[in-house]
Amino acid sequence: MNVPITAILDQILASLPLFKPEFCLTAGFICAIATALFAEQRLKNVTFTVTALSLGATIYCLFLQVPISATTGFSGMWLVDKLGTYARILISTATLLIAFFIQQRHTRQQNGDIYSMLLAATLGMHVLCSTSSWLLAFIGIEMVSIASYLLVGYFSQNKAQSEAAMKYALFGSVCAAVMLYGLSLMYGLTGNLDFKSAQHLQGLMTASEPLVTLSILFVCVGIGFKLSFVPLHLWSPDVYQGSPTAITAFLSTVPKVGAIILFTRVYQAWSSTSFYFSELATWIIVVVALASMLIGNLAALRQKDVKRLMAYSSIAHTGFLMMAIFAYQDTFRYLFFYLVAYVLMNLATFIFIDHLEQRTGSTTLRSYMGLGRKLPLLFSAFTIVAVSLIGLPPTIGFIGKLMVFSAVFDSYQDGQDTSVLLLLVVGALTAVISLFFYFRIPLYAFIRKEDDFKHLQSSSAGLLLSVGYGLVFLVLLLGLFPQLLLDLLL
Amino acid sequence: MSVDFILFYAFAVMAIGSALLLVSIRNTARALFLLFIVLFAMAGLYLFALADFVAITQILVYVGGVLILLIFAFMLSNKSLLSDIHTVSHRLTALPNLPSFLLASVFLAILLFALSSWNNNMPEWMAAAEADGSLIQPTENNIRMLGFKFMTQYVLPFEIISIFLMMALIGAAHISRKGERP
Amino acid sequence: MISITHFLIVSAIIFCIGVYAILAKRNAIMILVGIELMINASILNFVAFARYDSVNYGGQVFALFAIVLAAAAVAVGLAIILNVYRHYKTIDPKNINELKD
Amino acid sequence: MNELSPISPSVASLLVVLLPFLACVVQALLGRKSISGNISLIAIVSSALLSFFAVFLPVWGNSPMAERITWFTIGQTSFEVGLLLNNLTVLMQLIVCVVAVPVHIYSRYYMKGDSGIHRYWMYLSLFCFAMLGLSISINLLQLYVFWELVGFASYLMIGFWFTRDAAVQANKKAFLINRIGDLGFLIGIALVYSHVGTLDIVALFDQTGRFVQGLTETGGLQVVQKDNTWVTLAGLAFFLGAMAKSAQFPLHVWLPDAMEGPTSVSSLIHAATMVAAGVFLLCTVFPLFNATSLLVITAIGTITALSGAVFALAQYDIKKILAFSTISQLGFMIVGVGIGAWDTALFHLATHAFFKCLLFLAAGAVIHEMAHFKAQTNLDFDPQDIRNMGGLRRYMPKTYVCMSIAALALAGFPLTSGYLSKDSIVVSAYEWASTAGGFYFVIPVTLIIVSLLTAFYIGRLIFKTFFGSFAMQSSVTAHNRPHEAPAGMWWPMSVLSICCFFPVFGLHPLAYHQTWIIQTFHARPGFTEQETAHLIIPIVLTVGTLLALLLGWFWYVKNRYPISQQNRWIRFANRQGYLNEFNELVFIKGTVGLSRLLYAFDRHVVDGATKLFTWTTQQLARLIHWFDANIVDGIVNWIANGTYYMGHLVRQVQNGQLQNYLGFALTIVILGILYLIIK
Amino acid sequence: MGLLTILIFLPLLATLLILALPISVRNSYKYIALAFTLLQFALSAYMYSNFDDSLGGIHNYEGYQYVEQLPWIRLDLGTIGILEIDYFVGIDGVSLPLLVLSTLVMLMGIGASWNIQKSTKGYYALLMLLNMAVMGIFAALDFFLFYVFYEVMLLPLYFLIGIWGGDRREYAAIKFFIYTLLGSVLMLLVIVGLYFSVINPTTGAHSFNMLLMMDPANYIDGSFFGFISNYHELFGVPSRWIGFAVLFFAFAIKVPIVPLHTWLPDAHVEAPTPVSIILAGILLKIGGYGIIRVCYGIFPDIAANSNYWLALIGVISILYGAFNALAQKDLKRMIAYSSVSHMGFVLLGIASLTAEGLSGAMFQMISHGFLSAALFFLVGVLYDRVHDRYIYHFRGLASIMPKYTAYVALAFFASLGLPGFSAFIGEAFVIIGAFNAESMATGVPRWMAIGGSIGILLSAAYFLWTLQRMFFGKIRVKGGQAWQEALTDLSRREQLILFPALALALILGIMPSLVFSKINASVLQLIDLIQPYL
Repeated sequence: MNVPITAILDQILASLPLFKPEFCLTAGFICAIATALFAEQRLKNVTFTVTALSLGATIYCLFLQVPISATTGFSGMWLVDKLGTYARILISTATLLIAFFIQQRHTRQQNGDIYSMLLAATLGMHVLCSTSSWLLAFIGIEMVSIASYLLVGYFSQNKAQSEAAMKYALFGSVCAAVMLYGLSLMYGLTGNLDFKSAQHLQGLMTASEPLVTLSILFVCVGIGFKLSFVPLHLWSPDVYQGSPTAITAFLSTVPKVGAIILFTRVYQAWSSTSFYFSELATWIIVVVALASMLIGNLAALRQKDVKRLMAYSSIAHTGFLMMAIFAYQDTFRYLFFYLVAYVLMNLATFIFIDHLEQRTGSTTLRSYMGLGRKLPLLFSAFTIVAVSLIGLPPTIGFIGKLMVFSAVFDSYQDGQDTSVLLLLVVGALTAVISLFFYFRIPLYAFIRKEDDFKHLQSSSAGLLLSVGYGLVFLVLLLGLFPQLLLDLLL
Repeated sequence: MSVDFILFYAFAVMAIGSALLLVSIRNTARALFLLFIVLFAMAGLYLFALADFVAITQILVYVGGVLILLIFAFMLSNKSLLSDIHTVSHRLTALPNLPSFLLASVFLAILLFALSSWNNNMPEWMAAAEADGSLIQPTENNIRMLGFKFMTQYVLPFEIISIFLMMALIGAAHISRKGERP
Repeated sequence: MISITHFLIVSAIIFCIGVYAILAKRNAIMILVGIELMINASILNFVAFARYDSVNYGGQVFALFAIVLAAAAVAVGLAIILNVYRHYKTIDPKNINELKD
Repeated sequence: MNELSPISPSVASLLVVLLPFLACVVQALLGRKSISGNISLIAIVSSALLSFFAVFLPVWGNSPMAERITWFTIGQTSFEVGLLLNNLTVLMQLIVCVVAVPVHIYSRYYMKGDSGIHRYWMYLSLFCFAMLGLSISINLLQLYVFWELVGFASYLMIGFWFTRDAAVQANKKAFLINRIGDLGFLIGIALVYSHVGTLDIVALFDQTGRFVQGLTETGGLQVVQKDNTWVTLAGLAFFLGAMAKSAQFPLHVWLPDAMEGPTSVSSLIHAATMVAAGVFLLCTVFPLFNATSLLVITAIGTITALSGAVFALAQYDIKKILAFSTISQLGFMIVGVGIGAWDTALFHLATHAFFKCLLFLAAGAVIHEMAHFKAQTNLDFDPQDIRNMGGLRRYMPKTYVCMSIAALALAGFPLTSGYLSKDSIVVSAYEWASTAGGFYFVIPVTLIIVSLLTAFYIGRLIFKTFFGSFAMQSSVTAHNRPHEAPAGMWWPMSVLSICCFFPVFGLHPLAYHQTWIIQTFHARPGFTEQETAHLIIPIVLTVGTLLALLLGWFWYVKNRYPISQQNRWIRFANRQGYLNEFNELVFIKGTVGLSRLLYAFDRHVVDGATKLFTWTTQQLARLIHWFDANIVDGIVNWIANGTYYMGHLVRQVQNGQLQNYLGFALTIVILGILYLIIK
Repeated sequence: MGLLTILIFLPLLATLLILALPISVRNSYKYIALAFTLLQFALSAYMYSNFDDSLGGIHNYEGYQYVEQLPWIRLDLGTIGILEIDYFVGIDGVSLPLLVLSTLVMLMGIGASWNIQKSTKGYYALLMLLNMAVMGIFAALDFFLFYVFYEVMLLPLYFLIGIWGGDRREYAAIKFFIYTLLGSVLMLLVIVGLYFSVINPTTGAHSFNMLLMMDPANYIDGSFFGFISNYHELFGVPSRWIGFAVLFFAFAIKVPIVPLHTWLPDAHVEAPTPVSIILAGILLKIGGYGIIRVCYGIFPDIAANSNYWLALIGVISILYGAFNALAQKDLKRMIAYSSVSHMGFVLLGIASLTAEGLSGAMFQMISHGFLSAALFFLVGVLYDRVHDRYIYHFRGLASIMPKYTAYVALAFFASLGLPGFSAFIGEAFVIIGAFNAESMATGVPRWMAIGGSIGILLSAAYFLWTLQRMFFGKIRVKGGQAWQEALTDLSRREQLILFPALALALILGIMPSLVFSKINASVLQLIDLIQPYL
C-alpha cells in the first residue's frame, strides 16, 4: 500500500518482455481453441499449424532471451535465467515434436483441442521452469498435471486409456493435495512463498524438526509425483502403458523437464545451508535417487510390454537425474545435457514403439520377435537408442552419464560421504542391470527366431519415422561431439 | 470462554463430525450432502481466521459449483449405486477399512505430534508480526486488499490461472462429450 | 482471538479424514471428495496463517487459487471418472485394474 | 686344426645338425611320394661323415670352440644360440651319428611296406636333428629346446602306429613323464638364470666352473657359493630332467611302454641316444652339483640300476627285457655321474649306445621274422614273447652271432667294450665308497650284484631265444619257417657288433684307463685310485658274470630238453637232490619270484602311482570342473536370478489397484517421516 | 590423417560400404571385408617395419610413434574445472605387436567366415565394426577414447554371438555382455576419479590423457587418486588401491582370470567359429593389454605392491583353467578353458615385474593369439562337417583326416609349449621371469613360478589326452558311415587360413626377436616406471 500504484504498474509493464515467449504460447492457445472450433472442419491440420507456429515463435522468443541472465519480474514471481531459458527451449522444442507426433499419428479424428491442451501444458511447464514462488510452482504443477490428465484421457478409445487417465488423475490429485498441505505448513513456518528468499530459509532454519520434516516431505510428494520417483512412481507404468503412445512420449519427457528444473531450484535454494532442512533435502534426494535407480531397473527386468518397460526406465532415469541435481553446483550444463539426452532418447524410443505398434498392432516385446530381419534399419536405430539409454558410448547417454558421474564424484571428493559413493556405485551397477532389459528389444528382434509368419501392416507415418532417425543421429552425433550442444549453453 | 470460541468449536465440531460421518457411511448420495455441511462449516472456520473473501468463495465455488457437479456426476453415472442405497442402508456406518484407518491414524498422530511443537515456539515471522502489530485486523477491508494484490503482486498467477481454467473447461467438456458418441 | 493451534488441529483432523477417504472408499467419486477434504484442510491452514501476513496476503491468495485449482481438478476428474464409468460400468477403483504388472 | 677338412668344425657341425632337418623338411613336403628313406639316409650318412672327419677329429682333444649369435634380447640380457664344440659335445654328436646310420639302413628293410613309412623317415630325421642339436647346444635354453624336441620326436615315434591303443597310450605317457622332467629342467634353468643372469654353458661351466666351493674370483663374474640351497635345488631340478629323460626310478615307467614303437626306433631313441641325453645333460652341468645333489643322484642311479635289472629277470617280452636292461644300464651311468666320475659315465654311454642298439636291432630282426612267420602260418601268438621262440639259432645264425656279441658286451665279458666301461664305473664307485667309507659301500656292492643279474637275464634272453627248440616247431614246414634277417638288416648289425669290441675304444683290452675317452676327459673325481680295486673287481665281475651265464645256461637251456630232463631228473634226484631243490628254490623260484614281486610292485605301485596320479588328476579335474560349473558359475547365475527375482518382488506392489498405490506411497512417506523424526 | 587413424577407421569405411550396397550383391560383402582387412594388414605390416625399436613409450610422450593428437571435447564444468578429451592415438612396443596380431587374426576371422550364409550384410558390417573398435583400443592413448572403443567393441560382439551363435547363444551373449559391462561401468567411475585428480600442466584442465595420468607430477595434491600425501580411504583401503583394483577387475574379466572367467566357455562354445577366433585371438588380449597399459602405467605404485596377489591369481588361473580343461568333454569348451590357463601365464608374467616376465607375458599374448585362433578354427572345421564336437564321439580321426590331424597335432603341440613354437618362448620366459622375481625382490615368490610350470605339464596332459582320444586308435565315430563320409579332409581354403597361423607360431618360436626387439624398449621403460616403488 505504501508503494504508489503507478510504480507497481510500471514495474509490471517492465516485466512484460520477460513474458514474451509465454505470450506467444497464450496467443497460440487461444488461436488453437478458435481454429479447433471453427476452422478445423474445413482446413485440416490448421490447428496443428497454428500450434506449430506459436511454438516456433515461442522458441524464437526464448532464443532472444538467452542472453538474459537471472532477472526477475512480476514482483519476483517470474524468474528468467539461463537454466530456465534453456529448459524452456527444450520443452518447447520437444512439445513441437510431440505435436508433430500427434499430428502424424492421430490423423483421422478431429483433434483440434488436443493442441490447445498441449500448449496449456507447455505454458505450465514454462511456469515451472521460471519461478521461485511456491504459488506459481503449484499452479504450474497443477496446470501440467491437469493438462496431462486430459491428454491421457483425450481419446478414451478403449478401457486402458480411460483407466490410465483415471489413475493418473486421482493419484495426481491426491499428491497435489498432500503437497498443498505441505505448502500450507511451510507457509506457516516461513511466512513467505518464495523458496529462494531469505525469509523463507530463515523460517525453515528456526522451525522445529518434525514440522520441517513433515512439510518438506509433503512438498516432495507433489514434485515426486511429477517426476515419478520412488515411491511415487506407481502410477507411471500403468499410465504409460495405457496412454496413446504419442501421449506417453509426451508424459515421459516434457513434464519431467519442468519438474526437474523446479526441483533443482528448490534443492539449490535449500541445500545451501548447514541446517537441518538442508541435511534433510540431501537425505531425501540421495535416498530417492538410490531407490529410483534400483527399483526402476529391477522392476523393468520382468516387463513384457515395451511401454511399461520404458516407464520403469524413465523411473530409473529419474533416479539418475536426482543424482545430477544432487551434484549440481554452479553450472547446469551437465544436468541440462542429461536432460537433453533423456528427451532425445525417449522421444526416439517412443517414435519407434509407435511405429512398431502400427505395424504389428501390439506393444509387447513378443510381437518384435524376429522383426529384425524385416525392419533392420528401424531396429538398428532402436538398438542404438537402447545403448544410449544404458549409457554406453558412443552415444549421448554415455556423455550425460559421464558428466553426472563427474559431478557426483567431485562432491564425493570434497565430502567423503559414503552415501555419495553408494550413489556412484549404484548408478554404475544399475547400468549393468539395465543392459539386461534394454537389450531384450534387440534380443527379440534379432536373436529370437520368429515362430510364425507375421503380417506387418503398412505404415503411413514415414515422416515421423525419419524424425526418429534424425533423433538417433543426434544421439550419436552428440555422443561423439558433445560440444556441439555444450557450446550453445554458454 | 467467549462467544467466538464457542462458535469456533461449534463449526469445528460440525466440520469434523460431518467429515467423519461422510467417510463412514456407505451411501454416496448422503455422503455428498454431508460434504456440503463440511464445506459450509469450513467456510465458517475461515471467517474466524478473518478470511471473509475466502469463505465467500468457498461457498460460491464449492457449494455452488463443485458440489452440484459432484451430485450431477453421481446421478448421471451411478444409477446402479443409487439403487444399492436401499440394500445397504440398514447400516448407517461402514466398518473402517483397517489398514487405511491405521494409516490415517498414524498420519494424524504424526501431524499432531509435529504441531505440538507449535505452541512452544511460534515461527519468528509470526512473532515479529505480532510484535509490530501488523496483523490483519477484523476491521480491515480484506476484499479491497485482495483485489489490489491480485492486480499487482499476483497478476501473473492470476492471468495464468485463467488459461488454466479455460484449458480445464475445454478438456473436461471434450472428455464428457466423448461419451455421447458411442 | 482463537489461537492458531486450534486451526491447525482442526485442519489436521480434516486432512486425515480425507486421507482415510481416499484410501478406504470404494468409489472414485468419494476419492475426489477425500481430495477435496484434504485441500480444504490446507486452505484452512493457509487462511489461519494468513492473519499474520498483512504485507503479501500470501495465504489468502494461495487459498483462493487453491479453491479454483481444486474446482478445476474436480471438474476434470469427474469427466474422466464418467468416462471410466462408460467403459467399465463401475467406478470402484478395485475393479478398474486392467493395467498392472 | 683344419688339416683334415676344408671346412671349419663349426660350420661342419652346423651342417651335421641341419642336414637331418633338411631331410625332415623335404620328406614332409614330399610326403607319400618318397618312401624309400634315401633322403634321410643320405642326410645322416653325410652327417656322420662330416661329424667324424670335420668335427670330431679336429676338435677331439683340442681346445674347445664356441660360436654364438644373438637369438633375442630381453631387457638388458641377450640370449644367444650357438655351437659349443668340446670333447663332450663332439663325442656325443659322433655317437649319435654313428649309431643312427646303421639304424637308418636297418629301417629301410625293417619298415618296408608300412603304410606310414613316409612319416617314419620324417620323424627319424626330426629326431636326429633334435638329438644332434642337443649335443652341441651352447646355451641351456637352446639345450632345453632340443631336449623337448627330442621328446617330441620320441612321442611321434612311439605312437607311430597310432591306430594301436597301446601305442598312443604309451606315447602320451612317455611325453607326460618327460614333461615332468622338462619342468625340472626348466626350473633349473630359471634358478640358474635368476641367480647368475646367464644361461651360456661356457660362461657357467667353463673348465674351472663358476660353481665352486668357497669364494674364489673367476672371470670377473660374481662367484656363487656352491653349498647354497638354491644350488642344491637347481642341481636336483636338472637331475629331475635327466631322471625323466634317462628313465630313472621312479620316472622310468614310460620306457617299457615306449617299446610300442617300431623296434628300430627303440634301438635308436630308447636305447642308444635319447635316453642317454639325461646323462649327457648331467655331464654338461656337472659343475653345478654339490655334494648333496650328487649323493641323491648316486642313490637314484643305484636304485634304478638294481630295479631295472631285477625287473628284467622275469620279463617274457623280448623288448621289455631290453628296455629294463636299458634302464638298469642308465642307472650305472647315473651312478657314474653321481660319484663324480662322469667320464666313466660317458664312456659307458658310448659303449652302451652301440651294444644296446645292436641288441635291439637283433631283437627287431627276430621279431620281424617271428611276425613274418606268424603271418605265414596264420597262427595267433605274440611274436615278441620269448616263450614262443627258442632254437632260432638254427634259422637265424647271423642274428644269433650278433646278438650274442652284444649280450656279452652287456654282460661285461672281457674283451668287449662293455667290460671296460662297466668296470670303470664299478671300480670308480668302489674307490669313491672307500674314500667316503662305511655305508657308502652299499653302492659298489649293489652295482656288482646288478652286473651279475645283468649277465643272468641277458643270458636268459639269449638262451631262451636261440637255444633249445623252437616253440612253434610243429608249425614249421619247408616253406614256412623263420628265416635269416635280410642283408639290409644284417649288415648294420654286424657293423655294430664290431663296435662292441674293445679296440674301438682303446687298445688295451682290460684297462679302461687306457681308452681314449677316459684319457681325454679325465675327470678328476675327489677320490683316490686304488690299485687293488682295479684288479679285484674286474675279476669278481668276470667270474660272476660267467657263473651267472652258466646258471642261465643250466636253467634255461638244459631244462628245456624234454627227454633228457626226465633222465637227468631221476639221476640228479638221488645225488644232488637237495642242492637241486635248493637251487630251484633260491635261484629259480626265489629270484624269479622276487623279480616278479618287484615287477608287480613296479607295475602296481610305481606305475600304479603314475596311474593313481593320473586318476587323481582326472578326479581333481572333474571336481574342479564341477566346482566351476556349479559354484563359480552357479554364484554368477544365482546373482542373476536373484536380481531377476528382486525385480519380481518389486513388481508385487504394482497390482493395478489405485488405492493400493496410494496407500503404498503414503505409507512410505509416513515411514520416511517417522524415521526422520525418531532418528 | 595419419596412418594409425586410417588403420583404425578403414573398417568403419568398410562397414558403411557394406551397409550401402544393396542386398543383391551380397556375395561381394566378404570380398569387401577381405580387401579392407588385407589393406589393414598391409598397413600394420608397414608400421611394423618402420617401427623404431629404440623408443620405449609407456609414459613417455616422445616414445610413442605414429602419434596423432587432436583436441576433441572440451567441457567446462564450472567449479569442477575444464575437462579435456583428445583424439590421441599412438603406438609403442606394447601395442604394436598386438595391433599386427589383431589385423592378422581378423584376416583369419574373415577367412573362417567364408561360408557364413545367414544375413551376411549384418554379419560383415558388425565384424568390421568390431575390427575398428579393436584397433582403436590398442591405439588409443586417451582414456576416454579408450573407453569409447572398449564399449563399442561389446555391441558387435553381442550381436555376433547372439545372432550367429549356437543353441544357447542368447544366454552366452548376454552373459558375456553383462560381465564385461560390469567391469567397464566400474572402470568408468575410476576414470572419472582419475581425470579429477590429474591436471594437464600446460592447459590447467582436467585431462583424460593417459600419459599425463602416468606422471605423478600432474596429480593434484589431496585429490582422490593423488600420488603424494593422499589420505583418501574407502573402508580403510587407500583410494589408489581401490582405483587399481577396480581397473584390474575390469580388465581381469576380459583376460579372464578365475573366478571371473565363466563367461568365456559359454561365449566361446556358443559363438560361431570366426567370432571364437576373434574372441580368443584378440579380445582376451585386451585384458592383458589393459593391465599393462592402464593398471600398471597409471598405478605403478600399487602395481609394485600388489603383484603378489596378481601373480597368485595368475597361478590359480593357470591351474584352475588347466584342470577344468582336463575335465571337459566338449572340444571347444576344452580349448576355451585352456585359454583361461594360458592367459593365466600372461598375468603371472606381468605380475613378476621383471623384464623376462613382462616380455614373456607379451609374447604369450601374441602367441596365444595365433594359436587359439588356429585351435578354434580347427574345432570349427570339425563342427562344420558333422555339427558335433563332443570328444567322446570321435575316435581315430587320424585315419580319416590325416591333414587335419597333422594340423591339430601341430597346433596342440604348439599350444602345450613345445619348443620351436611361440608358446614355448612365452611360457618359458614367464616362468623364468617369475623365478627371477625373487632375485629382483619384486615380491613374487618362487613357488608360484613352480605352480605355473605345473600348468605347462597339465596343458600337455589335456592336449595329449584329447589327441589320443579323438584322433588316434581305430576309427569309431558316433555318426557311423554318414559321418565318415562327411568328415572330409581340410580344404584348400582352410589350409590357407591355418598355415599362416601355425607358420607364424613356428617363425616366432624360432625367431622370437621379431617380437622381443619391438617390445624390449617399452618393457624396460615400464620397469623403470615401476622400479622406484618396489
